[in-house]
Amino acid sequence: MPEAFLDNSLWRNIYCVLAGDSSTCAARDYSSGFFPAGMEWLAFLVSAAIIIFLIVNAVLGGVIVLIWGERRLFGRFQSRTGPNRWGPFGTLTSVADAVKTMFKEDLVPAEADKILFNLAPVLIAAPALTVFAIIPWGVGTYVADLNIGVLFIMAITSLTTLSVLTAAWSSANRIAILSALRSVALLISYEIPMALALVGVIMLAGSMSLGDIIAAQGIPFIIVQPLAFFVFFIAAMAEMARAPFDLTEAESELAAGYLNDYASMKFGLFFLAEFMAEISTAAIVTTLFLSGWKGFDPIPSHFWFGAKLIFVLFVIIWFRMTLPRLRVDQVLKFAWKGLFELTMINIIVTAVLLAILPNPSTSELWIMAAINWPVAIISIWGVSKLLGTAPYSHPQPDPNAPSYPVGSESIPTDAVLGAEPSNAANQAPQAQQEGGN
Amino acid sequence: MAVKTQPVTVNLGPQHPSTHGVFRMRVMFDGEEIVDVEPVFGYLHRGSEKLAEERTYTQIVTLTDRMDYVSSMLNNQAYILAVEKLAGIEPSPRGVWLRMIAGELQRIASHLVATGFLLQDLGALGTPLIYSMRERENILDLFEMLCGARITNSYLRPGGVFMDAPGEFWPALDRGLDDIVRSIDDLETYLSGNEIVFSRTKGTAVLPQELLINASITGPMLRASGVDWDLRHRAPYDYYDRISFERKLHTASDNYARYWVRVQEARESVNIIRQCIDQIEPGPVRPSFDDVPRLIRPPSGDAYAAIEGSKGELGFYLVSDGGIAPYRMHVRSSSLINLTLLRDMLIGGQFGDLFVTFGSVDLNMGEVDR
Amino acid sequence: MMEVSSLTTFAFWLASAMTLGLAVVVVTQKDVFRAAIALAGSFLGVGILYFILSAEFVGVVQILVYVGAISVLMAFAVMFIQDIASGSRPSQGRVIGATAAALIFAALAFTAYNTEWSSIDDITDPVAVAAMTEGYVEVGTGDYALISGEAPTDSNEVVSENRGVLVDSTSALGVMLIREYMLAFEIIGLLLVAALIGGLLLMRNPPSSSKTEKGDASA
Amino acid sequence: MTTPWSGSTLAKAIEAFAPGSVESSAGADVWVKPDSISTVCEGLKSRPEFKFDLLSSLTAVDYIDHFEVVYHLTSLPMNASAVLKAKVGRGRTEASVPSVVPIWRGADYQEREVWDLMGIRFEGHPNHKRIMLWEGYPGHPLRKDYVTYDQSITLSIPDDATEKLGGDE
Repeated sequence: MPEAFLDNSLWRNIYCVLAGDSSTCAARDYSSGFFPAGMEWLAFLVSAAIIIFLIVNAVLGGVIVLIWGERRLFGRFQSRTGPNRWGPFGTLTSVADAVKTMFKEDLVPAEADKILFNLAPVLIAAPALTVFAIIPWGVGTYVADLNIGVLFIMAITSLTTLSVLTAAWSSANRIAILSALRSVALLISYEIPMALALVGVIMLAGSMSLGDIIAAQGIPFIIVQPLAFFVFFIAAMAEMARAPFDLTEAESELAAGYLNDYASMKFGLFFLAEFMAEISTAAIVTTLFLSGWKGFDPIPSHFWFGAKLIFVLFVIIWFRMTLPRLRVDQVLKFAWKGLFELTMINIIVTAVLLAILPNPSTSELWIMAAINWPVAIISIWGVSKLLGTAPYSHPQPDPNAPSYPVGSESIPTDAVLGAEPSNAANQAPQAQQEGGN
Repeated sequence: MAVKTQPVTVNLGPQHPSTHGVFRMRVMFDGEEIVDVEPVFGYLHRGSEKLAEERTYTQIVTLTDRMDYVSSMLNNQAYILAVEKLAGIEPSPRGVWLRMIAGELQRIASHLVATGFLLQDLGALGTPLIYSMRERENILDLFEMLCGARITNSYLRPGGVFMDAPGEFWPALDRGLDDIVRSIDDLETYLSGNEIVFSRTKGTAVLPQELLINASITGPMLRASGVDWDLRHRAPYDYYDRISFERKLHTASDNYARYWVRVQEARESVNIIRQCIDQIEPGPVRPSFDDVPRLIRPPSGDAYAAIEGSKGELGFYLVSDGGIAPYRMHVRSSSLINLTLLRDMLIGGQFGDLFVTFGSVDLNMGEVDR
Repeated sequence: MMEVSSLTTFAFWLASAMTLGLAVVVVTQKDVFRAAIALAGSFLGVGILYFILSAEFVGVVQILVYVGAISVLMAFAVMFIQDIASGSRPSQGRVIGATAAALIFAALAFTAYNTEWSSIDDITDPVAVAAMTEGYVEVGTGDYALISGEAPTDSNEVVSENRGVLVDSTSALGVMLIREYMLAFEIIGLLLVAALIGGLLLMRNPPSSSKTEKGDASA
Repeated sequence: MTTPWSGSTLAKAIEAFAPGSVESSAGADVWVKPDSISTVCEGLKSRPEFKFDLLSSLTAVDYIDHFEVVYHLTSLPMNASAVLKAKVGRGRTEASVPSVVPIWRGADYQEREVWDLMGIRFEGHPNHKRIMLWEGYPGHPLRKDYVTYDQSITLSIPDDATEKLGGDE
C-alpha cells in the first residue's frame, strides 16, 4: 500500500476488506480479504474507484446544495425571497437547473477550434476535482495525504488558467480573449502572494502536508497568523475569480467572458468547476487556518469540518454580494503593492518568532498570536493608507475654483422680447408664412 | 499594460447586459486600454416624431411615455408645457402642483435607477440595484394610485392632469418620502464612502466645464462640473418659482461627482415635493372642456418648451399648422445629446471603466433613439 | 505487493506515452496554440513521471512552473502573434535541427545507459541490509531518515516503506540546496534576477512616449 | 428667468457684425441666410453682447416648398435665449446648410439626426453619416413626401390581391 494512503482510514477500510493482506490490515482482523491473494492490484483499483466515486459524488452533491444556498442567500441579502418554488424551500431548483442544462442544445460556434473547444470544459473540471483528493474531510477521511499537500493545491489550481485560455482561444471570440488576458494577469499576480502567505503557516507547522498542518494547530492558525489569513483569503478569492475580483467573467463588462460561447453541459462543466473551486477554497481555508476537522469530542470531526466549511462559504458569498468589482490595474496593483508586502512582513515576523520559540507549544502559539495581531493590524492599516483613495474634501463648489459665470450678466433691455411669451410664439407663423411666400 | 499589443476591435452591444438597452459601441482596444470608440445608435428607433404627426395632441402623451421609459412623467411634463405654450392654455393650479409632485417623484425614481445601474456596472452583483429598485417600486405604487399605471403613466393632459389624486395618496406619499430619505441615507452610508466605489470612480472620465457646455450637455452631468445651471431655477416653469431648493454642485466632474450629484438631487427632490404638498390648493385638476377642448387646434406657429428632466434639458419643439395634430414634433433628447462626449470620456481609459462611464452619463435608449 | 507495483509500471507507460505523444504533436501541429496546449500536456506527463518516482515535490514544482506558468505564458504570447491563422511556417534549418536533436538524444541515452544508478543493492550499511532482508521501513523526521526493521506504533513521525528515495524529499531537497549546492543556488537566483531586469528593460517604452506614465498616474 | 431675445433686436444686432446675413425677423425668431449661418453663429457664440455658449436644440421642419433649420440658443452667462432659423432647399432642391459643429460640438448628433431623418446636408460636418437608420436606407422619413413601407405596399398591391392578404391575417 503506498505510503500516501497509510493513515487513511477510508482507504484502509475498503482496501482491507477487498485485499486484506497488508500488515496494517492484520491489525484489524482482515487477514484474508474479499479478493484471493495475488489480486491485490484489483483490490487497489476497485477501492480507488469506490473512493473516487464517493468523493466526486459528495462534491457534486455539495455543489448542488451550494448553488441553492448561494441563491437563497443572494435573495436574503437583496431583500427578496430567492428560489422557493421547486421542492421544499426551493431545494430542488438546482436539480431542475442541472437537468435543464443537460438537455439544452449543444452549440459550437462555426469559427471555433472544435477540438480545443470541447477539451476546455474537461480541462477545467479535472483540476477542480483533483484538488479534493488531498482535502481531509475528517479524521482519516481523505484520498491521499501528500507531504507536499499545500504545493499540490497551488499547482493544481494554477491549471485552471490554462483551460480558461483554451476556452477563450478556441471560441474565436474577442471578448473571450480579453477575459483570458485578464485571467492570466490575475493568476500571475495572485499566485505569488497566495504562496507566500502560506509560507508562514508552513513554517509554523514544519510541514506541507495538510494532515500535519491540522495536527500542528493547537489553536487555529487564523489566530496565530492573521496576516497570512488576510492575504490568503483575498488571494484565494482572486484566484477563483470571485467578486470583487471577478474580472474574467465580469458580467457587466465582458458578459461572462471566456464562457461566452459555451452552451449546454459544456457550460455546465464550467459552472460546476467554478462552484467546486469555491468549495475547495473554503475547504483549504478551513484546513489551513481554522484547524480543519478539530473540535470538541462528542461531535464527530466531519461535522466540525462541515460547519467551518459552511461558515467560510457564507463569508465568500457575503463578499460577493456586497462588493463592487475592482478594475484590472487596481487588482494588479493591490497584489504587487499591497498583499506582497504584507506577506513579506508576515514571513519575517514569523521567522523571528520561530527563531525565539522553535517547535511552539499551544501556550507559545498564544504568545505568537499576541505579537502577530498588532503587527497585522498596523501593517494592514499602513497598506490601506498607502493604496487607498483620498476622499474629496470639498464636494460643494470650491470658492477658489474658477466657476462658470451663470446669469452674471444681463442682456440689453431693448433686446428683451416685448410681448408676452405665450403670444410671442403665435406671432411667428404669420411671419414665417410671409417669409415662405 | 506597457506591452504594445495588436489593437482588437470589439463590438459591444447591441445585446450586452450593460448597454442600458440596445446600444452598440465599436470599441478598439489596445490590451485593456480603449483606443477608439464609435457609438452606433438606432436599434430602438421607432419614429416617434413621425408618429406624432398623425396623432392628436392628447394622444401624443402616450408616445412621450415611451421615449424615456424610466421618467415618463417628466416627458409628459415637457410635452404638455410645449402644447400649453403653443396653444396658449392656462393650466389649473391644482393640476400644476400635482404634475410637479409627479415629476419630482419621477426624478427620484430615475436617479435611483441611474445610481443602481451605475453600481451594477461597477460590478456589484445586483444588491445596490435591487435596493434602489425597491424604493423605485414604492414610487411606482404611488403612480399607480395617481393614474392607474406604473411605467407608461400618461398622467398629464394639456392644462393639468387627467384625474385628482385619491385620498389615500397623501398619507402614502408622506410615508414614501420618509422611506426614500432613509434609503438615500443608507445608500450614502454604504456606497458614497466605499473604497472600491470611490477608487473606481474618482478621477475617471473628467470633463471640463467649457467642453460640457460646448457639447450642449446639461443636467446632472453639467452640475457635476460646478456649473450652476438648472432650468427649474434659471428658467422656472410651472410653479418652480414658488419653491426654494438647493442646487447640488460638485466640482470634480468625474464619474463620482455625477453619481454624487444624482444622489443629492434625489434628496433635494423630496424637499421640493414637501413644499408642493404644503402649497397645493383644492380645485379642478384641469380646465373644463369649454376652455380646453378634447381636440386642441392650436393656431399655426411653433413653440419650444424645455424642462429640467432627470437627464438634462428635455425640450419639445412643436409646429402647428392649425390642425388637430402637430405639423412637426421634435424632441430635444438629453440622453442623445449627453452622449456627444462619449469618445472624449472613454478614449485612453480602461475597459473596466467603459461601462461605468457609460452608466454615469445616465441615458435611456428609448430616448436616445426615440 | 508486486502486483500493485505492476500497476505503477502501467502508469509509467501511460505517462511516458502521454509525454512523448504530445511532444510529437507539439512538433507536428501547425496551429501554434494547439501546440502550446500539447506542450502543457507533455509537461504534465513529465510531472506524473516524477510522482511515480515518489519525487512528489519535483513533480508538483514541474506542474506549477511548467504547466501552470510557462505553458500559460506561451499560450498567452501566442495570442499576440499576428497572422496566427496561417499557422507556423516550417523552419529553414529543419535538417540541422533534426540532426542536433538526434545527437542530443543519443548523448542522453548513452549517458543514461552507462550511468551506475544507485539502487537498494548499493546499500553497504549492514543494519540496512539486515532490515531489508526482513522487510523494512523508513522513519523520517525532516532532514534525515532512519531505516529500521519495524514501524513505530505510536509515533507521529512520517513512516514509509523504502522505495529508493528519502521519505520527506522536500526537506532533503531544501537542506541540500542550502548546504551543499548553496553557490549554484545563489548563482541561479542571480541569473534569474538579471533575466528579469533584462526583460523589463526590453519591455520599457522609449522615453518619448509618456503613455505608460500617464497610465500609472491614473491608476 | 431666462430672457428671450426679441427677433427684431437680435436681427439688428446680427446685422451690426455680419451685414446682409439676416433675411427677416418676427416675434422671437430671426431668419438667417443659410450661407452666413457659420459667421452668425460664430459671432453669437463669441461676441460679448451675446455669449450664446449652449446650443439647446437643432432641428428642421419640412414646409413642403422649403425646409427650415431651427437653432435654439441659450446663453448661460446672460441667462438668455434666442431662436435662429434658416430656410434651405427652396423648391425642394438639394437642401444644404453649413455645419455648426466647429462652433458647438453639441450639434454633432443633432445635425446627423436631421440629415438622417430630414435629408438636409450639413457642409463641413466631421462625421456626416446617418445616425438612427442604416446607410443605404431609402429616403428620409420625416420628410412630408416620404412614403412609408406599408403605404408603399398598399400602393403596389393590385386590388384583387388585398382579399388574399386579409385572409392571411
